[in-house]
Formats: sequence, C-alpha cells, structure tokens
Amino acid sequence: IEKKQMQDFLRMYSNLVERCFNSCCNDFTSKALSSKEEQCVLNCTDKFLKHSERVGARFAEQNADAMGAGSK
Amino acid sequence: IEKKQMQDFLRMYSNLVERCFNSCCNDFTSKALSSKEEQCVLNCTDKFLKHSERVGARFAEQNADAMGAGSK
Amino acid sequence: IEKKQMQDFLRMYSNLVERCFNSCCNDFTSKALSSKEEQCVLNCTDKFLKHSERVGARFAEQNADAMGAGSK
Amino acid sequence: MSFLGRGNTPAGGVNPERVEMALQELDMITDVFNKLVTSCHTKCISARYAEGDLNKGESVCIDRCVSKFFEVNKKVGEKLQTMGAGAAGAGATQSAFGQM
Amino acid sequence: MSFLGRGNTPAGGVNPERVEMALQELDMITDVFNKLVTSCHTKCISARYAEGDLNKGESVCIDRCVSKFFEVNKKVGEKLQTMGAGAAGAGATQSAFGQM
Amino acid sequence: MSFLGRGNTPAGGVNPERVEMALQELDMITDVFNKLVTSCHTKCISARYAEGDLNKGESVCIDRCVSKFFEVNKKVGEKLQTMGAGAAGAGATQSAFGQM
Repeated sequence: IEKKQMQDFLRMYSNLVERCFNSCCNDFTSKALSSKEEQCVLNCTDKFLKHSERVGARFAEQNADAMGAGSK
Repeated sequence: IEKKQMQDFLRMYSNLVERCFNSCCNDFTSKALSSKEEQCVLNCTDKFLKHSERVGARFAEQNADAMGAGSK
Repeated sequence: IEKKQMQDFLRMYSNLVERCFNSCCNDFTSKALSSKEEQCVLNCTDKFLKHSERVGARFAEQNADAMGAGSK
Repeated sequence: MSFLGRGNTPAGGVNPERVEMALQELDMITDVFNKLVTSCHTKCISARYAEGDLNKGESVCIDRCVSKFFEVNKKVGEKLQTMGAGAAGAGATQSAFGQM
Repeated sequence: MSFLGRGNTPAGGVNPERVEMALQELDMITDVFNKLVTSCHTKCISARYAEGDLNKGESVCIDRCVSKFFEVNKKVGEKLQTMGAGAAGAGATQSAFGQM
Repeated sequence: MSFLGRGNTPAGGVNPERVEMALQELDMITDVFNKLVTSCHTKCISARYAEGDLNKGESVCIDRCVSKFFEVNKKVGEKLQTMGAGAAGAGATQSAFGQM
C-alpha cells in the first residue's frame, strides 16, 4: 500500500512536469527557462494541485452520496 | 487470466466514460446532464462498442491471414 | 530486468506504430498503403529513433551533471 | 451505488485474494480519479496560467464537471448493462454491475 | 506472420516461465489492439454522435483503417530490423522479429 | 541532484526490498524518459516526415528541449517541496526530495 502511494505520487509528479512543460514552454530559441516560463510553471503547479484537491473533495462527496443512496 | 479480463473490462469501461464525457459534455453552466448530452453519451457508448467489435473482427481476420502466410 | 527490457522494447514498438500511423495515414479511400504513406512511415520510424537517441544522450548528460552537482 | 457499484462489502476475515481484489479496486478508482482530474482540467482550467489560484469561474466549473462525469459514468454503466456488453465482457459485467 | 511474428508456438509442457511469457504476449496484444481501436476511432468516427449505429462510411473506413494499421506495423517492424534497432534493443529485436 | 534526487546510493548488501526499490526507480525513470521523448517530439519534430534524418533546427531544438524539461522538473519539485505537497503526498515527498 505504502509502495503504491509512493508510485502514485511519483506518477503525479511526472504528469505535472509533463503538463506544465507542455503548456508553458514553447520557445526553443534558448535553453534556459525565461522568467515568464518559470512563472507559468509555478502557477501551473500551484493551480494543478488546487484543482486536484477540489476534484478530490467533490469526488469523495459524490461517492458518499452514491453509497448512501445504494444502502437505502 | 480471469482477473486480467476483469481488469481489461474495467479499463475499457473507464476509457469509455472518459471518451464520451469529453466528446459530449462541453457546457458547464449547469451540473445536470442535458437531454441532448445524455443522448450523445448513449450514442457514443453504443457506437464505441460497435466500433470495437468491428475492429476486433478485422483484427482477428488479419491475424489469421498473417498466420496462414507465415506457415506456408 | 531482461523481461523488462523486452517489454520496454515492445511498448516502444507499438508506440512507434501508433505514432507513425496517426501522422502518415489520413486517406481511407483505399485499404492499401500508398507509396507516399509508406515513405512517410519509413521516415517517421527513422526520425523517431534518431530523436530518441539524441534525447537519450542529452538525458544522460544532464543526469550526470546533476549527480556531479549533488555530490559537491 | 458507489462509483464502482460496491455499496456493501461483505463481512469476513482477511484473506490474500480479498486483499488482491481490494488493491485492484483501488487501482481502478485511482485510474478513474486521474481521468476525472485530467478531463476537468481540460474543460475548466485556462492554459495561460496567469495566476496560481483557481478563480471563481474555474471553481464552479470543476464542481459541475465532477457532477456531470458521475452522471456520464452512471449512464454508460446502465447502457453497458442493457447491452450485455457483448459476448466477451458479459461475465465481468455481471459481477461489476450486479449491485447498481 | 502473426501480429507479433510468432506464427508457430513450440510444442512442450506447461512451465511457469512459459505461462509468464504468454501473459506478457497477451498484454502486448491487448495494448496494440487498444491503440488500434483508438486510432481508427479518431480517424473514422465522427464525434457528433447523432446516432448509435455505425453508418456505411464509418464501417468501410474501419475496415481499411485496420488493414493500413497492419501494413504500418509490418513496415515499422521491417525498418527496425534493418536498422538493428540501435544497441539497446538489438537482442530483443532478434527474438521478437526472428520469425517474420 | 540526479533526476530523482538520489545522488548517492547507500552502500550495502543486496536484499529483495532494495531490488524492488531499484526496479521501481527504473520504472519511474523510464516513465519520465518516455514523457520527455514524447514532449520534445511534439515540440521539435515536424509531422510531415519529408526525410528520415534530423535536420539542424530539429537537433538544436531537441537539445534545448531536454534542458528546459530538466529545469521544469526542478522547479516543480521545489514548488512541491515548499507546498508540502498536500497531506497525502507529504511523507513521500520527504523521502523522494530529501536530497535535492
């Protein structure tokens, strides 16, 4: 179980890197991250985590509702 | 093997939900599925299964042909 | 480990087929590959392998740099 | 019904097969959750990333997106049930949707 | 050749390693099949979903799509063989494509 | 730091758990590498495939693309660390990023 959590976390991390890289980096005339790109990556990470948290909260609620309805 | 079939089925199911949701739901001014969206989801599911069946049948034929050619 | 290499290779192979098929085949008025499509698939395969090799070389360099920096 | 239609877990001791099944179910829920996160991110989050917080519109969109996703999940499940899900999946369908 | 170039399975008793290999091959075929389904769905099926049946044009498109996908699979396999598939994959290539 | 923040592997004998961890780490690196290959392919390689060789522009683009991807990886890792990565991932973060 613990191993699985670790794996899920690492997968989330690599998905996040991929997603934010793809969204934020479109200029390959330089090999260094511009400050604009860097800000974009930070916001992207921040927003993605908040998004996931909110989705998780709603997911749990819906699941609980569904459970309740099922046991009636 | 049986466990694998179950897993494949569940994966197919979740892929189907994802696909039909992405294709059919684009209006988030309401939290309930509109009747138009619902019809789209039903058609999407129906069509996807028929599509998979047809691909499966052709896949099997091609594979059989290839096998026959290989053993000549 | 060996088994894993085999799996990775097969996954790479199927990804390559998928990618080159998606990029090169857009005309379904015939069931045979046109010579233009065939050339596209060969170039796509060739280029993808060269691309992967180059990415792999840079990846290894970056990783080595990072390791060096870490142990300072 | 819960997301996977398993409202009531049968009571009983721990045995390896049951643990295996629970892990499989967990895998499945993780898979669905990740798809949900990705779909709603695509539908609701602007790719410009001008700020790190969710704005009001994004937040409301996420809530509705999750609701609709669950509804779609339910509709697809019902449809699969009425279709018998074809020959191959029939057995599996039985067991997965028996409690919906 | 079959899809994975294994036309003739050698006869012999059941041993765990062989079962393992068969499962791995099954995984691979499932993976390829799923990619085929997705690719041909993208190429052939309109995303409007006005009806649940495949129309004539979609059906014909699917048949051709599967054919082409197999041809592409064959071309890529041949190309990989002639290139030796680089250093890393060379051994694997041998065994996977030896019978094509 | 190395890509996964494990610059120095502790010395010691081989035990099954350590092998397991190494395999898991290998899986992770493979996963990241595949994502890198795909992202840079999308960013740098024209989909027309008029020739099989990488041209000058593509080659330079790949080199920069890999560099930037590493930088993004680093920024995301640092950001996750400062945020504590939420409740669930906190423990894992500790161990994965402890050496960055």
